[in-house]
Amino acid sequence: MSESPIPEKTPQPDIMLPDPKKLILSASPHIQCADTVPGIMRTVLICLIPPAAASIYFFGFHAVRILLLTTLFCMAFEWICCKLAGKTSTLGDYSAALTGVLLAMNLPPGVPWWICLIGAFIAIVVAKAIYGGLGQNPFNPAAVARVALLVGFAGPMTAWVTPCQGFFPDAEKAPAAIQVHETERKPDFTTGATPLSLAKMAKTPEEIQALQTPDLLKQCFFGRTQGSLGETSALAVLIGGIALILLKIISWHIPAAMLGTTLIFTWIVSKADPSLTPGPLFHLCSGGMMLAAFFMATDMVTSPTTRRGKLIFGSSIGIIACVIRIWGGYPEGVSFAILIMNALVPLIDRICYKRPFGWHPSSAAAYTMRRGEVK
Amino acid sequence: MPSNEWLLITVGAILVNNVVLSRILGICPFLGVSKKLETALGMSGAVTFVLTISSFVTALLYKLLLSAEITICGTTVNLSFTKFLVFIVVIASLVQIIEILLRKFSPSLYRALGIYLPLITTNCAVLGAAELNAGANNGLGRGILESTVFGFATGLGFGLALLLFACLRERLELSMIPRPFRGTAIALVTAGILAMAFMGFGLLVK
Amino acid sequence: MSTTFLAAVCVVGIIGLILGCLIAFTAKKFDVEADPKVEKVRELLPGANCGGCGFAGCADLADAIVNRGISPSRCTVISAAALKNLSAFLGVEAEEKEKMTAVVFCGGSLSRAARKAQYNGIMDCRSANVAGGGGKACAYGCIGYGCCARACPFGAIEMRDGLAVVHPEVCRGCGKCVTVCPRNLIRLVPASVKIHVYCSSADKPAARRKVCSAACISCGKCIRADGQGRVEKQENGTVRINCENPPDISLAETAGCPTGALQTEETHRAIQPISPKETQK
Amino acid sequence: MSLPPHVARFTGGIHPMDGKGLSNGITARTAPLLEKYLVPLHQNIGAPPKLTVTKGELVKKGQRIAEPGGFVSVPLHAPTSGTVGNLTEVPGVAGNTLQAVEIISDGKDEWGSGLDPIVPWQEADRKVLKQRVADGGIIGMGGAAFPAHVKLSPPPEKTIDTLIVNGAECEPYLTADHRLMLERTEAVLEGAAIAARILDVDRIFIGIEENKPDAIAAMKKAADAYGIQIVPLPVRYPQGAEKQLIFAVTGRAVATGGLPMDVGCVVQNAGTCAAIRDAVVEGHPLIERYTSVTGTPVVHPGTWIFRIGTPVKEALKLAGGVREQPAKLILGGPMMGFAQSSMDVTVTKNTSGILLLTGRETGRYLSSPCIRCGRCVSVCPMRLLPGPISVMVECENYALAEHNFVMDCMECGACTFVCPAKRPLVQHFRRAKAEINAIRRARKKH
Repeated sequence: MSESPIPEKTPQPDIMLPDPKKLILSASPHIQCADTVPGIMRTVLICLIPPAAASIYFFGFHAVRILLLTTLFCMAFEWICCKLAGKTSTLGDYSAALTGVLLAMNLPPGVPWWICLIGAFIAIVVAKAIYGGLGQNPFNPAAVARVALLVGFAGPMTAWVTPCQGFFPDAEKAPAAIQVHETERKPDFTTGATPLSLAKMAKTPEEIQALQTPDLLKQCFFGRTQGSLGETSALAVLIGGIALILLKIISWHIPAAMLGTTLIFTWIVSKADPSLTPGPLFHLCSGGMMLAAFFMATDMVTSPTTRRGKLIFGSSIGIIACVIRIWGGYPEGVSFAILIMNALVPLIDRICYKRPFGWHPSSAAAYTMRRGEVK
Repeated sequence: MPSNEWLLITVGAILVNNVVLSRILGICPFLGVSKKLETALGMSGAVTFVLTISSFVTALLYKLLLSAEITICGTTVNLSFTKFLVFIVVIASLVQIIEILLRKFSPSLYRALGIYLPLITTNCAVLGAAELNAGANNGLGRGILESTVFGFATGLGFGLALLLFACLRERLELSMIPRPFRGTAIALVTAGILAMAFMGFGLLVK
Repeated sequence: MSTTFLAAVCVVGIIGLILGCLIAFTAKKFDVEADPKVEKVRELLPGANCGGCGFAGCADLADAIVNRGISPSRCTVISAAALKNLSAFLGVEAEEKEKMTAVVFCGGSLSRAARKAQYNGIMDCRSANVAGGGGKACAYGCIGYGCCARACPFGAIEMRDGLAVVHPEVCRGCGKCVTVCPRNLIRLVPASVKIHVYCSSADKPAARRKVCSAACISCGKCIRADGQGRVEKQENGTVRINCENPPDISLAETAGCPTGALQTEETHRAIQPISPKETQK
Repeated sequence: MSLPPHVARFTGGIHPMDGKGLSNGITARTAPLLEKYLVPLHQNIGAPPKLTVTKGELVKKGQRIAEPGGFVSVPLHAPTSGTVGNLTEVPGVAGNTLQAVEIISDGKDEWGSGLDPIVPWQEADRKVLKQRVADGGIIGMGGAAFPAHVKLSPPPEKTIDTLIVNGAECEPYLTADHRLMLERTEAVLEGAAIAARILDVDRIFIGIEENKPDAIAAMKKAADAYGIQIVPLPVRYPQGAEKQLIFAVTGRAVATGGLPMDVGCVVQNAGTCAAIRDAVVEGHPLIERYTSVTGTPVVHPGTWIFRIGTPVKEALKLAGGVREQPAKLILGGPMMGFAQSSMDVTVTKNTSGILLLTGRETGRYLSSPCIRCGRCVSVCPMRLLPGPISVMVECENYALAEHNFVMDCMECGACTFVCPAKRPLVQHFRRAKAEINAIRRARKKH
């Protein structure tokens, strides 16, 4: 400590007093909680470990390769953007790494390296950096990248890899429905179909029925179906997602609203027309629904801030995703739904503004009158 | 079942083949008047009005006059080749009338819309809707009522896109966008992402 | 063939005629009188929308000029030629206007002003003003976080070593900076006055000296050296150049100001800029 | 007497580490007489008092040294007997400079307030009592510094039916009100009863946060004699904020932009009540107050009874100085107090605490972007949208900020406490409020 001890006139010369020049001057409050943005991002990354581990377990080297590539590319782009913008590097806030891992979760295991590169470019540069970086982007970067890749590179984006090569060495043990379709249509396993694309192709109630055998649903839930890295195991995503809620990183509103609407909506549709689509359990466990509900739609930057807004946001994503899944041209509509609802977030925020404490109609009128008074 | 067909027309025009986000028509006002929600709503209202009326009028003219085989002095003439000419004249006149009315009854909106109001004349969305109506059913044209519904739905689709975009841009106003991307640049990127998102609705209605 | 042409011409012509009549009717019925003069005046105004005139942008001023008889010279940023044009259009006599420029009445750059504490918060003067007033010890001087520089629509104010300095050749005297400075340090003065006492402290002279080495300590040397009342002491103890009747810039040397508060505009802005990183410390 | 009220919970709020254990078990000590006191003139909200004494004049302890500068103003009194010194300047809490008058002690500390005790006050005229509160120089001692007699003079069209005494002391670290309520229980209760008599109300509640069980117990024991109800409140910051307190105790919500009297309530701080009692029963004006000197760097944290005008430097010396260089010196609590850059600031009538925080305890603000996590939104006790509003202020869009009710922000700091991006939200709001007020004033002039 380098404080000069006490002015001369003090009666007790051993008393140490603060040095005013070293004091910090700031606005109140003077204490802050321990949470930080990097801390939050790190926690989300940690909660992504179960799905990432599951994808490695099911897809082996493919998953490791994609996870590493996207994360590295994303961080590299982030670094380049910061350098170009003349800002200090924001790699330390883990947001680029998080985007990278989420993007990997959204890619099929068999994609070539350049898809990872393009995806990372779209996610970090197009969807985030040119909007001003963390906190400014209106669209979820990973969702933008996935949709752009899906639209632009349909071929590589369906490069599915049969999961559990190690555990399921031969085709006989693969899920029945998948087996039938794949052996009939596409003998090549690495370009097989996901449960959702099978649902899209299915035309008769029997075919639909074949997609919701308890066996297949179990495969969907525990993760032995084909799909993107984060789509294969609903259970792993659920574990990570519940951890996120318990750690209070995200609130339950968006996942609950999204999964709840999906459940109700698909239940009604499948009951009304059994030949149209499989039941709600299939929709919940297949594809990216779980991943989107817990990790993509809950992205703080691109979701509403109020609870009511979050409920509207989540349930609308559920409905749009199901509409696209059931009637649309793409087998999976979750990322599209997220983007569309991202675009609606400012509107939702506008509608769902909270009434302040002590709000009453006349105060609203007073404020409306005052509106535009200040320029 | 007309109601079902109308529903298909409506959903198709609003979501699947959104006039702005999918057909890329009417980009000029889409970028020009989307800075504030209020003017965006005013603009989409005006465009919807013009679209509905002009779709009705053009479909009426096309069905009854232009696409019909008229026999004059023993010669059968088909005037459908004049359709663009007629459409443009009709649309331009309608916009003129709306402009006059708006200036009278809502001067603030008139001022906010500025140059974009007379530019509805050259808004390709309006001509596009008329042409899409005329070109439907292999050139026979939609029915007059269906055309009107289509025009109205196209207007709604335009309004939806403009509404989304205006809200987004109001949020972008509050973002720290790097200088080179401010303004139209970021607006176009955002519009692109929005258009991409709407591709998810593709094939919803064939 | 000719029938087709004839028919086409007739049809299009008749449609056009009907619609034309319709437009004519509406235009007559719902006519609004518009003043093209306002538009023209707006075009002649600079279009910077700086608000220096006190109206909400150039369009508002144009309306006021045409309809309320406000003088076009109300626009503070208009160039002499443009003002002449505008006055000619309006048919009024162009007023001769002295060019004004903003002056920051503080010389307390970071290397001269004492620090009282470490400020931690928004790097903006007006925000710092509600949270203890920034890191400099002087309660009257430039806070140094560049509110005025950001507000200037012409980029005439530069932050140098934690002090705002005006480049008079760029400054157009709109007065935006005057309104944003939370310490009211900036004033508009005739651009021809090139010498000022750069201090606004209303503290006791001894206290001023304690917090800033460039403070005016009201010693009166300059007043005596001038001897013609062209430098005046004001009520709150600060010393100011009489802008109506300014002394020669040589006074800066001859007066022998002990702190250098009396200085020419050129020396005031000749402070070496230091990197923004150091400013934040 | 009405039934015991049910306690309504406001939405939002936070639970910061309270740090009261540093000083809440230590009996308040009376600070020894100093040689010199620096009494700032303008301590209250409203017009500044006008000095009535001149240099060299002899004054008695409690003698009036300044006249109120208007209705919303209070007189000042000499903290001790002695001579009037120079009119100097002291730094104010908010970084401004205040005029202050020196009182040089003669060491005799003789009373001479010229105010006679009003006993029994139960029979005294309301106007007399109210005038005494005004003459006692009493202002809100919880921090707002609003003259107490103005609060006790509601306009005739407002019916007041409830007096609420604020003993919540929800600010972390501070224990002044806690000690006061323990040690001067009767004074607080009697003062509340006097205030209630002035207001002519019989519903009197004292709200105390449950983290002060000894104070609640002591109050409950003595309260019945005065017909006062003690309301234990759940521990949640900002439970002691006026609107939140009224809501908790009565279930009534003060409208946005409204005042407590709109819902028939008057809120007085516990310290204010004790001061009212002293002025009425003893004839002693407000010249001293309970103040905590606390924080981990302080050698002997505790609560002291300081004369108004005691420099913070002297107060810190009494507390034994510091163990290590603190990062912040705060007048008030850590949530709403003001950081100081000088130790020449003085204890004023509303200084509830002198708090020192180390660099580890206090946070540093960053200018990082809002990530829209929404935590601020969920903790805001006024149910505002702090994060989005701060972005609007950053973009200088004050119209939008005003439309989003920024003027209802009471700067409690809950949003800033939870912000993971460490944005200085309260500073943004304070600026926005200052700007909007300036614009409104300018509008009015036109």
